[in-house]
Amino acid sequence: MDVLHHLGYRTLGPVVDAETIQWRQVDTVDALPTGVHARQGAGEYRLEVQSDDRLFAWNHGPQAIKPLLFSAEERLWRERLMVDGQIETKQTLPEVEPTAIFGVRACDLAALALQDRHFLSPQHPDPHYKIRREALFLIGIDCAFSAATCFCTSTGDGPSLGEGFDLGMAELDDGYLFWRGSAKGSEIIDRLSLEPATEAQLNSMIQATDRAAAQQHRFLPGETELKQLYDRLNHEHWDEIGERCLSCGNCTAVCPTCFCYSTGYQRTLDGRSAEMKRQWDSCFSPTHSSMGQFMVRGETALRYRQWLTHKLAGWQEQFGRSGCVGCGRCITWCPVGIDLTQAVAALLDGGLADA
Amino acid sequence: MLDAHLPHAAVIDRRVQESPGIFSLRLQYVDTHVQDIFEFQPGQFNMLSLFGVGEVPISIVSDPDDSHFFDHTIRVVGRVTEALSRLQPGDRVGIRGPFGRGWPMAQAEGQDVVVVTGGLGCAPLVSVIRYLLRRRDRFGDIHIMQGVKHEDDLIWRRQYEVWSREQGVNVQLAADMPGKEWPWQQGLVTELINTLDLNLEKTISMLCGPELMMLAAIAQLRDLKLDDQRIWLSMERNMQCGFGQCGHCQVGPKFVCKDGPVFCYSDVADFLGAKGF
Amino acid sequence: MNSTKPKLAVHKFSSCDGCQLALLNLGESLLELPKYVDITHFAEAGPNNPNAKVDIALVEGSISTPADVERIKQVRENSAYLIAIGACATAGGLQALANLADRDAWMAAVYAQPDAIETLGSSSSISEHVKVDLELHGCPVNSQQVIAALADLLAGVNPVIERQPLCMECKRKGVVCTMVTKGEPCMGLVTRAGCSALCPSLGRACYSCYGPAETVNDGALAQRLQSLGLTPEAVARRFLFITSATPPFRDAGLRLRQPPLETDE
Amino acid sequence: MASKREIHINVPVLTRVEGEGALEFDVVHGVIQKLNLRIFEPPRLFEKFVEGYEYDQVIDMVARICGICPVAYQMSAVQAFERLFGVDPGTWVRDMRRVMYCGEWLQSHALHVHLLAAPDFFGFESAIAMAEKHPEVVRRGLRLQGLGNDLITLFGGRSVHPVGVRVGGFYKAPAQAAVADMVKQLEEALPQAEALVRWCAELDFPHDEQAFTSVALSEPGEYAIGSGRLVSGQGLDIDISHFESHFEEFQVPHSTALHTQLEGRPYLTGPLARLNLNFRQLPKPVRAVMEDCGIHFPSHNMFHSILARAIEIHLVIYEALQLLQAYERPDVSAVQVRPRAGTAFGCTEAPRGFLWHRYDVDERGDIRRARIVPPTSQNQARIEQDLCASLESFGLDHEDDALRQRAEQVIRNYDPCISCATHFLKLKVSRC
Ligand SMILES: Cc1cc2nc3c(=O)[nH]c(=O)nc-3n(C[C@H](O)[C@H](O)[C@H](O)COP(=O)(O)OP(=O)(O)OC[C@H]3O[C@@H](n4cnc5c(N)ncnc54)[C@H](O)[C@@H]3O)c2cc1C
Ligand code: SF4
Ligand code: SF4
Ligand code: SF4
Repeated sequence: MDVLHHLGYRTLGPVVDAETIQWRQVDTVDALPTGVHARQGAGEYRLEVQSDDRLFAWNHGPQAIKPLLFSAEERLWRERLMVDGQIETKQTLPEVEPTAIFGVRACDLAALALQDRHFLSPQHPDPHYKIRREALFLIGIDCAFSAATCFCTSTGDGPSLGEGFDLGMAELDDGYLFWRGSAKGSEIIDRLSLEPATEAQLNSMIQATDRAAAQQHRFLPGETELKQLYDRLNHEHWDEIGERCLSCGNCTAVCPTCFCYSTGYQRTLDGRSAEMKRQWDSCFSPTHSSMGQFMVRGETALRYRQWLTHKLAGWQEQFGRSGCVGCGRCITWCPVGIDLTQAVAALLDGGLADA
Repeated sequence: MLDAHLPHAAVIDRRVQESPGIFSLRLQYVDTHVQDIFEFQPGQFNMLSLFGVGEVPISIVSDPDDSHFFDHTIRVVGRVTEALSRLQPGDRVGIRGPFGRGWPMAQAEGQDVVVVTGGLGCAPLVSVIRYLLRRRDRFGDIHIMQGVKHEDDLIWRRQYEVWSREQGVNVQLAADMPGKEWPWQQGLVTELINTLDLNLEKTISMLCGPELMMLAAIAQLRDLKLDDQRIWLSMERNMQCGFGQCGHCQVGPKFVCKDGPVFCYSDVADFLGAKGF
Repeated sequence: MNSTKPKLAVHKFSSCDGCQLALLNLGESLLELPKYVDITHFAEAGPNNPNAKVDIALVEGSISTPADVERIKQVRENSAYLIAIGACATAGGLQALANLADRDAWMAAVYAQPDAIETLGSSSSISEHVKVDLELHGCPVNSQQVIAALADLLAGVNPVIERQPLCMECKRKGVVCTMVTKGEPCMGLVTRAGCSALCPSLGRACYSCYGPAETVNDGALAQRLQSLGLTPEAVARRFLFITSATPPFRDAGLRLRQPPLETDE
Repeated sequence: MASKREIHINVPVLTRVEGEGALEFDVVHGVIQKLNLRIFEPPRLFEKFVEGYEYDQVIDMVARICGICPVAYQMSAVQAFERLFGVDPGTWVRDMRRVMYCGEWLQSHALHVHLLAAPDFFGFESAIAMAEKHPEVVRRGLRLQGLGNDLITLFGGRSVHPVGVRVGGFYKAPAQAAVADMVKQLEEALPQAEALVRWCAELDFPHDEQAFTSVALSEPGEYAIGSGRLVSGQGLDIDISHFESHFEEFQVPHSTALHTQLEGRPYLTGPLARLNLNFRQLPKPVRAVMEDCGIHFPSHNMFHSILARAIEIHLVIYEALQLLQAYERPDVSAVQVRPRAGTAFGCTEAPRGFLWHRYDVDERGDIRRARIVPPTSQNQARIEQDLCASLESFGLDHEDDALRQRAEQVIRNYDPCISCATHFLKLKVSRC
């Protein structure tokens, strides 16, 4: 961490806050919680402290990196009405500090890559996102355990780190392994006097992620199958979910790849200045599909169908892959425990019978 | 290209009340440099923002070759459009744009063009009609079919009369509720399509209006055996950004704002008219 | 004095005055307000012309006496734009719990001579009696929402209405779900956003002082709350709380209170 | 009755009191015959609403009785349940509740002194009007009021119907940084509060000495706010659970608010009563400023209520500062609670006087029956008594307008929060 501080980075690491693991500023390794495991289930998240002294035994908290880049609420520009009737418009870009994050998971990185593709599209790169993205230094970590809600093996995004990190890391019983992920990461490695990893250590690293993979019991079918969700638009299972779903939008808010936002002005009482704000939106919110008096998706079942078909099928056309990275957050944080892997299984069951 | 993320100020040069609920604004960028580099295709739209009130997607209806001004025709339906309707020449709005894919004008070269519109759906196509007429020799016959609910809803009535006198231009108008002075058809615009004698190898159709009307028109055109590839339509969905980022306007895997708003029917056939898309 | 300023009145009906405080607590902005509006009536702050014609009326409180019914009609007639503020004015308030009970018995329990007190026997929202142009929810309303609405009206545009559920606001604030982490019986799932997710940010369950969201799937929520160990009656109490008179919550609560169907055993 | 002169003074709504009410009196031969403070806020029946609800829900319900003093309602209720359940939430919770309560006194008193009462002394219709001539005074008031709100918000998320208090403690302890920021603000406010006391001491008070009994809570070690025994200037000294054997509530035909009497006689509760009984317990620096201004308690001039409020403003800022300076964020902000059946009594000093609660609770902690005695209903009989005396000593031959103004000013001394007493004012004088 000192090396990072020395290079001017603010360091974020896992901290227990509000009964969850969250990324907060941590300045010393001692500040990291030890032995904390996150038990996750459909609609349930509990931290448990075990006797091991692992720092990264938890899988993940309520949010991935999304809020740090795609801010939940932010001002896009400010307008001022001048006395001569002119309107002065100023873009308001965030001021950011270089930020290093410890303990980024493979699924988080896969999601980040997808958000990059969306927000940094060559035609319209988002300036707010871009500034924050460029200030990021990512220290990824292999998952040695899986939560009951994880299914990254089936989406191919985990549990071991793929790409997208600056520095890779694995937590073993007897220490840590580090490896380079980028030129910036190499620079850090070079400054640390690390010993080369032994064969045994490498083996136990692989064993750890294998064990994590074996712990997973949820899965999503392959992308070709997922595309068939579009052939199931009239399946009765949508209505069954519609009965249970509260249209609360939690699943979209915690999903590391969901990107919908809405914009709106806020004006001052004197009527002389106004700000354009944007905030996270969700395909579950009533305004999302609103065309004035008419709502394209008035019913909850239609909103859930929009979410699932878009995430798993629509993304494939839009971004070349499904929008799910297997983190399972939407399962954990759905207050009523709706599970997309079960929904998909039910919807695709029986081949293309209703196509 | 203009910055898609920040509005540029434009000043209202002229305001025309087309009908009780519809008005047009002729706009010009305050910054002349911006005006110079602003160019668009027929069918594209702008995000129009009113200081402190809101931002709405509105099609550009002027001719793309008109380099000094651009026009918007707007119907008052709610919060923002109502506030826009109170603006007067000299007032300012913010413009981000142009956005989206316009009409397939290149593909239409040498073809007969059937333009079917309903209600204010005519707006995105007026630009097309003007475009076609200015370049009359590059296109075949032009069929203009416009439907309105009520006679009074018809705007640009004189325009239609002028157009109908042009060589090779067939104008047909239908009103659900025509008045006494209505020289055209009574009924639905889609019923007019049956009367067409299309050259299936050399016709392109462009539709714009309420989705139910477009669906009915598409059904008619397909009945006449016009190929799906030759049917184009313009769609509307809730839009916040205009360039495929906010996620609101998706229809299936398509973003209406950037993959559209003008689509080839075959690209959206699966979702058009499907409840929830 | 500029007489072209829009005129504003603040009226009170049956309430705790907390929503008016949303104005009185504005601090220095309260002194700004007269720059843009003429406050013609605001009894609690001084100006007292209840019958003046105004451009904007803010109405706090619920309707609960025959005199209230007459007065709100008068207020409506005198006001070009009427905003109902707070849970009492938009939903009848906590005191609408009386609608569910035997009011006479209640009155008798509290007052020795209940007949001396004139009431309607119910507490109802403003919109049940007159046309309301805008409803601002919350118990109490939050000042920013009132100011935002006034700012829009002064600019001549309709105010924007909050239509999302509390969960969205909660997540945007980075607040962690108390139901998922602690099994708290949170009503945020069916509650209208607007409070900045106050309760969850203090680690407690939302008790829905902003009232029902646009989409209320009460059956799914009730089931979930029961799976957390609440009795149907305890779930009913959560619907029948601050905004018990709103149809979605009233119906949900009463459904839960229905006696179980008798079986022939 | 040859000299019969009939005068009606009718003030449709007495402004600048929270709530709605009317005053009527008959004058016969220069003597008040009958005087009625009519309170006709529609009855809200809160005591019945809470029946069948859970004890923690009651905390959020009773807050809704009054938007000006929700904390007081929450604190009395919390105290009742904790006493019954045998819960001791410890000194941290006790101290922080006192700080939060200080916030409410500050908010309520500053609102009353500046926005409601001061315009009377300077002859303005409202504080907004007064702000044009005396902007600094009104601004100071709004700032202090704002600080009070911020103090409540620190613990409760918002100042009206805060959501942070629970039986056993708080839902969440404020962050260290937020408290540090608050300490800074309190430090800045302290001299303003001092200036306020000095400013108030210079006000031109009518001389209006009356005989009345003061009742307030009293604690041995501190100026009582959130707990204590009920004491009076006449020797009453009881545990709060014995309230009902000494105080009697009854309905009067002209009001929906119940009246309360102590041993059959009107009494005073509120800031003036508190200072009369407890001024010796004011912290030294607060007493020093008070004495420096030549202010002496006990006082039997009801117009000194405004002074009492100013002193209490000074007190609460001082106290909050003391308690927050040493703030350390605890790991847990509430203790475990296990409900128990029985009768729960709670009593704390709301800004306007003591607020007494009783709940009959079943073994699950659900409420069977409740009784709530708010300060305004307690003061009603006293207000009527005061009005008679004050108006007579002011002189009943004054013009109607003057009479009405004086009556309003007298009533405002009590800061009647009519919402609480079920809970509003018109003036009607018949002179014969
Ligand atoms: C690509 C495109 C081109 C358009 N071109 C024109 C045009 O040339 N002339 C014209 O009058 N109108 C046009 N519209 C429709 C216009 O955008 C809406 O009428 C406008 O957004 C309504 O806003 P409002 O605040 O006045 O109405 P409200 O009813 O108050 O609308 C509230 C919100 O709902 C959404 N909304 C409502 N109606 C529509 C709609 N039809 N389409 C999309 N979102 C909607 C918007 O987000 C709006 O802010 C176009 C829409 C799209 C998508
Ligand atoms: S859809 Fe669910 S599992 Fe997939 S990435 Fe989003 S939150 Fe994670
Ligand atoms: S699936 Fe769950 S989290 Fe998503 S909107 Fe429905 S109830 Fe909320
Ligand atoms: S979280 Fe719920 S109960 Fe709490 S303040 Fe917000 S709306 Fe009211």
